[in-house]
Amino acid sequence: MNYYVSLEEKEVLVGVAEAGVAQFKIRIEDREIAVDAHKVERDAWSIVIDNRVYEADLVVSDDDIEVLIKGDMYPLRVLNEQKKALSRVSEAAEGGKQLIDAPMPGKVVKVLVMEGQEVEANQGVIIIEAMKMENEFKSRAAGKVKEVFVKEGDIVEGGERLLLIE
Amino acid sequence: MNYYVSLEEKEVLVGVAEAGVAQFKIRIEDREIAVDAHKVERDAWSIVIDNRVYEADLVVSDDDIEVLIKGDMYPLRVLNEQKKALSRVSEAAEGGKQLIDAPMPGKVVKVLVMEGQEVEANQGVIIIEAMKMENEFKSRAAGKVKEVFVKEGDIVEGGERLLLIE
Amino acid sequence: MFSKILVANRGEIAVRVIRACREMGIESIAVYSDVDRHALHVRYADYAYRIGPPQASESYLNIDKLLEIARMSGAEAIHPGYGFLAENPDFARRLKDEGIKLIGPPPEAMRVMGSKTLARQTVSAAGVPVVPGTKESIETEEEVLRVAREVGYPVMLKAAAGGGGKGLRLVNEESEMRSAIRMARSEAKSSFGDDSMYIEKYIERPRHIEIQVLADQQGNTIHLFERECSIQRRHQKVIEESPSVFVTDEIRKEMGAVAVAAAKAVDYEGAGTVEFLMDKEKNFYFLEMNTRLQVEHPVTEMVTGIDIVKEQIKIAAGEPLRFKQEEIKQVGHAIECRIYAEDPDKNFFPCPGLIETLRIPGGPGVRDDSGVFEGFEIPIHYDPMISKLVVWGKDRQEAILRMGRALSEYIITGVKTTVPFHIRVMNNRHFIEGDFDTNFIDQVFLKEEQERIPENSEVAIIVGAIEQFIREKSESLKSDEVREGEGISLWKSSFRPGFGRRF
Amino acid sequence: MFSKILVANRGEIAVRVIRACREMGIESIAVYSDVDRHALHVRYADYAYRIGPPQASESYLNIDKLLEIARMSGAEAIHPGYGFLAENPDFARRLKDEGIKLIGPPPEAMRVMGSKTLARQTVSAAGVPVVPGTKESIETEEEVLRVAREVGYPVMLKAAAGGGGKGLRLVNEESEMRSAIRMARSEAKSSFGDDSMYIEKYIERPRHIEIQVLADQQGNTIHLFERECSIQRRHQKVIEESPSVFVTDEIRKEMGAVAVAAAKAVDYEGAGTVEFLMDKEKNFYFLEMNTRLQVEHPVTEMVTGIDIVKEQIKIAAGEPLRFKQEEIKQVGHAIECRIYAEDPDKNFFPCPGLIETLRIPGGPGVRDDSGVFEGFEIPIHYDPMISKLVVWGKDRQEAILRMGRALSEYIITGVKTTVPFHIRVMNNRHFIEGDFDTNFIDQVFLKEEQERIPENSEVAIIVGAIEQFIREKSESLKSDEVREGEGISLWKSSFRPGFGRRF
Repeated sequence: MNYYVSLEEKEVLVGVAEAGVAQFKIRIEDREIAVDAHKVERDAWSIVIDNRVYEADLVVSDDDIEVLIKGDMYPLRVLNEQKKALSRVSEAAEGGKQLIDAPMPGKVVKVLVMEGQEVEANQGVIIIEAMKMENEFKSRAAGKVKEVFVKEGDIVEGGERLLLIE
Repeated sequence: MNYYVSLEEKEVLVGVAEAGVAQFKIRIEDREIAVDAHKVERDAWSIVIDNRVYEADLVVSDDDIEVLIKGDMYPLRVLNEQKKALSRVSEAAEGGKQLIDAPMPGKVVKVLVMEGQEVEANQGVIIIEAMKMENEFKSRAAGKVKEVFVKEGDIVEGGERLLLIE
Repeated sequence: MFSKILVANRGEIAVRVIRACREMGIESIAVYSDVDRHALHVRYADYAYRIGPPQASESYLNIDKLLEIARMSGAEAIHPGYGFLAENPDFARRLKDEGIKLIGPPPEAMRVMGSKTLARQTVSAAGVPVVPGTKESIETEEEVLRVAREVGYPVMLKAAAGGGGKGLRLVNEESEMRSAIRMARSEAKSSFGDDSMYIEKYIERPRHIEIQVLADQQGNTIHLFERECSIQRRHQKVIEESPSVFVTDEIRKEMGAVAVAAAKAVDYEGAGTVEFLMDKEKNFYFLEMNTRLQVEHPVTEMVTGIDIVKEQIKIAAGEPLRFKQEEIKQVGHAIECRIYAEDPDKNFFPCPGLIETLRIPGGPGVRDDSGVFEGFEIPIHYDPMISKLVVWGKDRQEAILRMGRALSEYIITGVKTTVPFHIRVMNNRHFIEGDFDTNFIDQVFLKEEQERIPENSEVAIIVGAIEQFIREKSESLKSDEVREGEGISLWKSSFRPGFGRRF
Repeated sequence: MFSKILVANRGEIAVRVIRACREMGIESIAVYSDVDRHALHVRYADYAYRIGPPQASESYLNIDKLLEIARMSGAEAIHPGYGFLAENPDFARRLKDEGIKLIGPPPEAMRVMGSKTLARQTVSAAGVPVVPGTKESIETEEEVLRVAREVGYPVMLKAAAGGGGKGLRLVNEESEMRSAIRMARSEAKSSFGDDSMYIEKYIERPRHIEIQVLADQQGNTIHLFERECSIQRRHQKVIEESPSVFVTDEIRKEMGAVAVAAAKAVDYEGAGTVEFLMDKEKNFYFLEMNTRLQVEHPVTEMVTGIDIVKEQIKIAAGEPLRFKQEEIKQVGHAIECRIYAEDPDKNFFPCPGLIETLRIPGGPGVRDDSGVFEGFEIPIHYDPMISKLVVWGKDRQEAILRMGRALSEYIITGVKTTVPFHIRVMNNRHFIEGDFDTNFIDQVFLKEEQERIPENSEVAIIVGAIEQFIREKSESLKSDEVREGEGISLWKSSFRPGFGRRF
């Protein structure tokens, strides 16, 4: 199977084939890598490549897989060829829409932008308070605020839509 | 529901009724006891009775429930009324048959009795070696050796029948 | 000695106190809100009482209910832990009236140290150095200039009625002063309707150093040396250590003596902490006194061998301290990392939730003070601290390497935690060299981290692809089996013992 | 210093060594048999190599394969742990020939101490007290009587060719001697075809006391005081502590000096343990010297603050010891309980299997050295030790109470363990009073336990009934839902994240 794995801006095509129990042949670009991979705990893999040991903890949410290795978090998006083709279509359709939602229940402290406003990449757009801490959410890319779904003082649920940026 | 709970030689009738989430009304003889019982881990219960806290770890194998509280192991047999009735019948039919089986894979070091031999309660009947240690198995009750299924030097699987005592 | 102690707290600190009780042969009484019935502090206690709904105001802060439970359960003393009611003089007074011993200082010491101005006045009178400046408002610009010259630039110009950063101005030199006063006054006027100002010396890039004290009812007061707590995010300590690399033996002695003087100034009893800010020239200034057990007390325990919680209990029971100042030694080095359910890559945003996997590090020199277990749901109602990981090493270098080792063994899934953040701090050159102050995380570390390129992205990509491959494979196997009508038997097999634990 | 060390072992001791390497900045190389790929020592290492099938003879004891991996991986040194090849002089010699440093003593020291008779002769010549008696066979009955009178009754009459208890006779007084000789001789003759006998003084109810030594390559040899290991079942240590309640300061000093002399007698290098038997009059006799790291080394680490494994590595790298005898202090008290996968209620029968739940105790003064994790299957091929739980307390009383507290927090399900056994020992009056010897468990404790009536049988009965009630209820719910054709959806829901962790 082939997977399109993207990490931040980069995307690589990764070929995965089984080569025995817990053994895999991985192809990245034109290199082939033999990988010994055991799922040793619920979300933890023990990996041996060229006799080097790695431990990787995962947070999986559909195709978003966050991999934690030696204290560094690698937020991946892993799509098989079918899903990649679908995502190309929908990306084209959505034209780079960006939905900002609440990661956990909290209270809207301040909305920093208005509908129609142009925002830059990394610009703060909304402040949410949860567990007595305030957190500023930023726009991932430059664009225009299409819609603001909440107002200051609102109590929001985890996963609730906050803003849409185009 | 009523349960016949036996611990070593004694048997008590225990009534169990739910009285809310994780709340139970327990009847033992003519006493009624309010019990707050939460299964907090896979095989661990946290119990509060009269505001006293107990932690109980369980090893469950059908109706045999071993309960570990504060370092003491209580090997229980818990039968509902239906099973209790059935067991009366089968006990009568089996006339106190006792099957000794191997708790884990090992090797038969010595068979201490012969078929037809009379044994007393607590008499050693067979020695099994496992993980370099020898262990003597004893007859739980007096009786007569009905059948010996293994011979010295045999390698036995966990759960394999060793002897039948009547 | 007491025979029953009620622990008016939850989480790791309640577990800490209950463990001490058990090791002293004292029965412990836990209280729990509706979301905490499963919590470790309940499971480890001898007795447990429900205290109310999840909100702290209706449970762990409910003084009436606590007193009711204390009476009902026959508690002779109450340990308040930290947070919640630990520094509430009203609670202390109510307990006194009820004849229940609070394991902590007398209400009056709590009251004085709880007020910034009263505390500053009181300790200053006892010879404790405070940040130079004025506490009363200054009327004229000339007066402001005179005082500023006295304490030396840079100074902070503060609105007397201020708060939240409003009416606050950092003034680096005299030439900036006049315009700064005007702007600060107008800001203060519009924000608080009061334009009176006062001045304090501005401590540039301070380090946070604190001294642990113990005082018995007989009037013996000693200190257990310092802790350095300069590693903070959002002005909250996240890593603490003892000793401080920055403090010399001479200053250590001086700070200890000053902290003891501060405690004596309020007739202190029990364990307390005198916090100081220290400038680059190692001048130190009283910040405040915490009249309770501190989160970071374990680092002191590990270098002195003294169990601070047990000492608190003994002192409350009227026992005199069994050791003299000169018998207490700092041996080796201890570091504590606070493990929070927070996302360090998203500005430490809280991430409460269900702990799906938990593997705690072990081996030599490692102590884990935790209030959670695998399968526990971290409630959203309280502080998201999961545990405190503490290590001891023969020196700071060994302690840092050991902490790095221990953190690499720590597995928590289900919630994001600060474990990866701590790993990176342990690898940071400035931290290793002891070159930091209270602004380190926000101003130095996070910037350096953004520029660092993680080493294992290829391995991560490989794992991600394999995970997806295996998931798709098992999904397709499952749907095949369902299609063949074997769903029910497979479903049953999922209740086999051990299922879910084998991979 | 080495840059890469191969760890030729498995389980907790391999983890222990790998942790030390990591804390020293040394890369570690793990080896694993086919059943150990998931094991912690593999997961914590920097490199891992498969060594062979499960049987130890084809994996962890396979010298050729180990050497091949050592060469291939570029290992500069090998740490053998304990057991397996740790005391194999052939292995030591092969490594020497290959130019790979064994972290342990020279082959010759290993060989001498590995032979009972050679060891006895060598240390005896160095002034170390040995059990009085003869090592050569005695011909005539008159000679036997003379020697027995010399060493004093009771004596053990032993077949020179003996083993396994055959040809062994305890003789309490001279009147029993003649018939004892006849019977022992005839038994020896028929068992071994050799009736030569020798005599040793019988040490009644001995205590097992051992001294930890460290010797560097520069010829400095020091000791780290004693450990008492008298709590044994089937002649295997299960609980160890330091210091021993039974040893006075004077005897401690004497034993230390004697142990150092024993080590010097064989030009020892690295960490080793000199074991003694001690009689009721506190006379002590050399038993043997273990030329390797001991299972129970952590108790010594906790009272001296010295990391023995790191010292082993430094010594092997040629570094001289950094401390002198007089700088080493015993501070507080440490106890170790070995947690085995064994059924303490069935004569400690091994119970390997899958660890379904594992919760390890934490908090102050607790150290867990473990080689397992939740979800790990304990292989049937090796020693069934799960972990070593070690505590430190300011004195023995605190250490015992703390151990009891820690054990009460230890949850292991899926396999039976010795945790309950240890809880009962910590509560045993004789143990608490220090009144025991090597026969304590078999001859005193187990009898007392049989007579003790457990307190919580009613609670147990209640839990058992509730468990059955809940199981029947959920079974009936399940079968209802299956009947309604919802089996498949329910089955799917069992794959939700977090399933199986909530109850």
